Amino acid sequence: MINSRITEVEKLSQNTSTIRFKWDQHAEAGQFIMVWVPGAGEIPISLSHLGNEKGITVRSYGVASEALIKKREGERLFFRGPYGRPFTKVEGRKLIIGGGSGMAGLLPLIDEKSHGIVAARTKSDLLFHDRFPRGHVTVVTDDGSAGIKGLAVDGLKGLRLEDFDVIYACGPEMMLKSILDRIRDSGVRAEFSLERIMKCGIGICDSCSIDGHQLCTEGPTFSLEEIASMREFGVTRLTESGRRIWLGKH
Amino acid sequence: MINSRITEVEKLSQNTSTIRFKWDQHAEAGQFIMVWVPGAGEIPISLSHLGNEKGITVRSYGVASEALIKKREGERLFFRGPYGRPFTKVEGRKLIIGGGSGMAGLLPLIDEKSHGIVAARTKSDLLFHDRFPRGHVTVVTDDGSAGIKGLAVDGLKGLRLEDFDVIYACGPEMMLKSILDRIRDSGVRAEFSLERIMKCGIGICDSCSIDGHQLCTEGPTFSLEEIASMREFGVTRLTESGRRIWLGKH
Amino acid sequence: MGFSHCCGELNFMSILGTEIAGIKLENPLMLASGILDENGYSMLEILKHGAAAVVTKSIGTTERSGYRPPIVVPLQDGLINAVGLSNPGIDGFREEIKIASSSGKPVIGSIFGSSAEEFLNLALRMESYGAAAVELNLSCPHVRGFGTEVGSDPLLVEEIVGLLKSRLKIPVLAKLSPNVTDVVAIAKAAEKADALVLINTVKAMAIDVYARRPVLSNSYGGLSGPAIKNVGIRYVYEVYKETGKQIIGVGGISTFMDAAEYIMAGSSAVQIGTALYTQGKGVFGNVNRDLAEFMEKEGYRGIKEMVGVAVK
Amino acid sequence: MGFSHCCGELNFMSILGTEIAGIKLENPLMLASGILDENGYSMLEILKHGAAAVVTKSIGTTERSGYRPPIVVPLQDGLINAVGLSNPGIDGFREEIKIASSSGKPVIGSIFGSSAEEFLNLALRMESYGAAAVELNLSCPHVRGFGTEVGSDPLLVEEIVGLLKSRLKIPVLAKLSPNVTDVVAIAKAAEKADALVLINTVKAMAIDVYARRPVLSNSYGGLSGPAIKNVGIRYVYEVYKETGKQIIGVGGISTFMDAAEYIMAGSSAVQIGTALYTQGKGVFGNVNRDLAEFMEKEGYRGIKEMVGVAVK
Ligand SMILES: Cc1cc2nc3c(=O)[nH]c(=O)nc-3n(C[C@H](O)[C@H](O)[C@H](O)COP(=O)(O)OP(=O)(O)OC[C@H]3O[C@@H](n4cnc5c(N)ncnc54)[C@H](O)[C@@H]3O)c2cc1C
Ligand SMILES: Cc1cc2nc3c(=O)[nH]c(=O)nc-3n(C[C@H](O)[C@H](O)[C@H](O)COP(=O)(O)OP(=O)(O)OC[C@H]3O[C@@H](n4cnc5c(N)ncnc54)[C@H](O)[C@@H]3O)c2cc1C
Ligand SMILES: Cc1cc2nc3c(=O)[nH]c(=O)nc-3n(C[C@H](O)[C@H](O)[C@H](O)COP(=O)(O)O)c2cc1C
Ligand SMILES: Cc1cc2nc3c(=O)[nH]c(=O)nc-3n(C[C@H](O)[C@H](O)[C@H](O)COP(=O)(O)O)c2cc1C
Ligand code: FES
Ligand code: FES
Repeated sequence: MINSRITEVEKLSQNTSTIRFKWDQHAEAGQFIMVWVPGAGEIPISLSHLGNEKGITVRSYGVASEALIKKREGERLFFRGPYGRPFTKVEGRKLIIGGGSGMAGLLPLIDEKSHGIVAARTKSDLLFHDRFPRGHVTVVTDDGSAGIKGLAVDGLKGLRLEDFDVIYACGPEMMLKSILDRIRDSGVRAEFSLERIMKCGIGICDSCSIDGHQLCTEGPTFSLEEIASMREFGVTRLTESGRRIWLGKH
Repeated sequence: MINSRITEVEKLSQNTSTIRFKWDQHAEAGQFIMVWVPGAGEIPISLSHLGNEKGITVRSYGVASEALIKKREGERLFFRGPYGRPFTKVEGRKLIIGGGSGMAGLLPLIDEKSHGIVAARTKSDLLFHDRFPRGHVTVVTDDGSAGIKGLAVDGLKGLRLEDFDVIYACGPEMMLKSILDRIRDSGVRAEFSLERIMKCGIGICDSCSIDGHQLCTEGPTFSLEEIASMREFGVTRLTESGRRIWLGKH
Repeated sequence: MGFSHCCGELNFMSILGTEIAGIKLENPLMLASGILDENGYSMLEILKHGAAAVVTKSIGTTERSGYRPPIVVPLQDGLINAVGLSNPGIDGFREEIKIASSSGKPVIGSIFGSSAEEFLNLALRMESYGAAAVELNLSCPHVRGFGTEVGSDPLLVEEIVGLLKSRLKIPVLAKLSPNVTDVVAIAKAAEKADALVLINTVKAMAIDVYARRPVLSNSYGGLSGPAIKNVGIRYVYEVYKETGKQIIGVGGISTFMDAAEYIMAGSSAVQIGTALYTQGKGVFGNVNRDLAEFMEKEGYRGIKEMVGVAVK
Repeated sequence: MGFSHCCGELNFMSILGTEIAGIKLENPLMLASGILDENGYSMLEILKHGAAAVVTKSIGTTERSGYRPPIVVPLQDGLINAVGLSNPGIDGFREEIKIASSSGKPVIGSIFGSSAEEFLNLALRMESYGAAAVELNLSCPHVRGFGTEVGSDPLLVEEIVGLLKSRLKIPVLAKLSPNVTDVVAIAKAAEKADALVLINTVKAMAIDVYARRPVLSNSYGGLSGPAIKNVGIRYVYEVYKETGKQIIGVGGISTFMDAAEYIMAGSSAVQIGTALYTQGKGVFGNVNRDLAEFMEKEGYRGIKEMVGVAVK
């Protein structure tokens, strides 16, 4: 297990913080680390800040993430990684679509030629919508408390897909599914970062698998074509115990 | 365990053969390998030939060495190594003193500026006395069947130690002891290769130790000064079981 | 890394073919229980990469979430895991067997329980799902002799194996634990099994000295990978020599040499687990290719000729 | 490599000092039994390199040559050995203890036997030679329960330890084998010992696939080194937790982190063996230096504060 002293904790909202720490290790956008909070658990978290002083941006959902955002400067961060296949770097105009805490792993991709669609349940859950070039972000909320009222896919309405060289997206699977269905025939290059339960992070426990591919080693990023060929995507996944459930039905 | 097909077996005498085999590994004069003869045992044997086609020269004393000299071209040689601290390379005139099969490990040191003292119990046991420059070898046998009748140390009589830049010697401990006593005040640089029981070859079993130094890792070559400081040299050693015996008394 | 598709047909079949407990295998490599075998699609993918058969994750009677992560500690030369027997329960596993079986290759159902009756019920279900055999994971905690495992009680092992053999049509494989004083006694207790599987993981623990506590949420775990290879070789050799039973070797295999070592110690087939972490799925193709080459060079005409040759 | 002389005085004494079975140690590192401790001069040299104490090779009643080489198989991450308890017999060992004791540091006599009486006789001799303690190697073959070891029979262990404690003035250390089903039962049987030593080697075997046979002349051997470190940690942790006894940890230690892990699992001192092969004698100096630095940075004022901190 690697450990590093936390250099800074920036509270972004009630339940979301960015934790910075020194880690002299090459890593790329889309990769993640397994963060261990002794006594609380170990969870996969994307690197939201690359470079020598790395960062993660964590939203508290439960035991481990809650314990994590309570960490303070000077405390140790325990983790292993970096793991996973990064997003492919593509030159040109990027469309970046993030739902909820899914924006965390997309942050390093944002540049002056990016346009963003940032979606969340409600205004206070919006993440990193302020990091896009002025005028180049579409905000969408379920409850309409900010931006368009609707789903992430609705943020696509005003945009011409042909204007973009690549689309990167990360968020809940049903959000990605609706985006996939909308863009699959457009011919635009796209990569999505998927989410599943991840217990080991190293390709052996099978908790994160989709269609025989382990998110932790062969993903979490996959191309549009790869995802379109998956029988399980948007349809079914295994729970913590390994029970197969159907998405959207529970 | 490394293995290599034997490329050649050269019979040097009734009970001594040189076995050649390909092994692409840097090694230096004075180093040895642990040769495993499946079913017969594992024994330390000096490298008598360096370069890409290595060689060992083995005299049969017992079970393992006897099985070894019976090996034929095309059979596999099993071994591990190279082990041990090599002789220090010294430019200039060398005096090389070998007793019995002790000459095997000295062979790679012989060059056109060397003089040899080759000692053995009897004529047929002499090894590599024919590899020195013409006229530059003194032969000594216990029984006088060839050369001077006497011990290796007697071969020193006609020689001026000051003529040599370095002395290298290998042979039975009591032979080395008498040489040490004869040359220790001469000021000539000297290194001896010692012999003890060697069971592991990697510095853990303690069977080859002398004064706390393991022949297999810190030797088998030692400088005159190192040897002169040893309380056990020429005095005492442990048997296979670890029983301390006094040399020359058993 | 990457979304690799795989390897075409293997052409080593004739030389690599083997048989274990009456099951024909196109090569001696199987996926070990607990590694990428919870989801049917994952098993399919492993079979595509060259495994001749897969063993499922160990399945019990009721659904279990397993332990909270950390459930693995990657080490220099191995891995400690404490997954905690997470499984959907036997009722929820039919679908996965069905998906994996669509490959046409043998899918072996691993089961765990703490009594003979429980093992029997699970085994009958596996049989009804189409499993080619059942593998008994005898390493779960044992209620009667707490602290130890089901597999360390010879009487219980004999009872379980005996009952299953009397009621099942498919072969029964008994997977033994290395955490016992006398493995031969256990192997003899499992004598009625069609084959023995050796070894499960070796009990171990890792402490993080900066966190000042064990890393695994369960504290204790099982060591697998290269670190235990020579422990496994010893168990296979000893049990083969003392019982002559058919054996499937498992523990630390990641190269053809490891596989050959296990076969020469007495294994008719071998399983691979942890090497999926260190080598990726390509390990099946690589080991098959290198093993076939080794066998040809060394003059073996089939796996059978190699089984147990080192045992004296 | 080379004829290294050694390391000057260590300045970590105050922070590294520890105590085990009433014996004061200037640091927690001891030489493990069987490694460079047959010849008194070798033990002296190890003490010069920073070990606080040495344990001798295990000595029996009569002289034994041990097995024919190969007696070791070096592995990637460890070593398998089958030295075969070569030893000069207790009569022939007085001199070596004397040589080693000239260091002024504790020399602990390791002994093996197959009955309580034999252990007692050996122990009394060790005491008379000036040994600071005896360490009981309970891993030799057991006649009553053949195949297994003396140390897997709780009644025999209890008898041996009990007898020795009633007759010796010097402390008794019981070294336990990891090759048992239930180590806690054995540890409890050895309860009267002043401290427990955990672990001895793990049974293992290596086969050379080209020679088609086991490498060791004895076929079976014991695995040591990094491969068994996490197995040792588990044993120390479990026994410390269940018995609270003083423990000396051993198995795969080659860095300060390994030593710290053992200490946090419940060891009051540790032993180092195989690392002498991979790291050389400098390992004692290095581990002492790095451990002292670690302790200072982490705010420990002494070894005692670290003992068992990971045990919950
Ligand atoms: C590759 C990858 C990268 C990730 N990167 C980030 C990141 O950068 N920032 C971040 O905040 N999170 C990220 N996550 C999600 C994060 O791992 C989970 O939020 C975390 O595992 C929750 O653990 P916990 O112990 O706090 O919650 P638990 O106690 O395990 O769960 C509490 C409840 O919340 C639900 N829940 C847990 N996670 C989520 C989720 N992500 N969305 C919705 N509901 C959830 C659970 O089902 C449960 O009902 C990532 C996940 C993956 C797979
Ligand atoms: C560093 C080193 C390098 C060596 N290099 C060579 C070499 O290049 N060529 C070579 O032929 N030998 C060499 N030897 C010696 C060789 O290792 C032994 O001859 C061998 O171990 C004997 O093993 P065995 O099984 O054949 O005899 P065993 O069956 O073990 O012994 C048979 C009998 O011979 C005696 N004996 C064994 N070895 C010797 C010996 N060397 N001298 C006198 N009596 C002995 C034994 O004490 C015993 O009585 C070297 C030894 C060392 C330590
Ligand atoms: C993550 C993980 C999970 C495992 N789960 C099981 C299991 O459910 N049932 C079982 O019998 N063995 C299980 N094992 C043990 C393996 O099947 C195998 O016996 C062991 O790992 C040694 O093989 P390896 O070194 O090739 O991994 C598991 C091993 C690992 C690493
Ligand atoms: C070559 C060798 C010989 C050993 N001989 C003995 C012995 O005589 N008595 C004993 O109790 N343990 C013996 N051991 C076991 C060690 O003392 C130690 O318990 C084990 O090697 C684990 O520690 P390590 O990994 O640091 O070597 C021996 C180990 C080795 C490698
Ligand atoms: S998290 Fe275990 S396989 Fe991906
Ligand atoms: S031969 Fe074992 S220490 Fe040298």
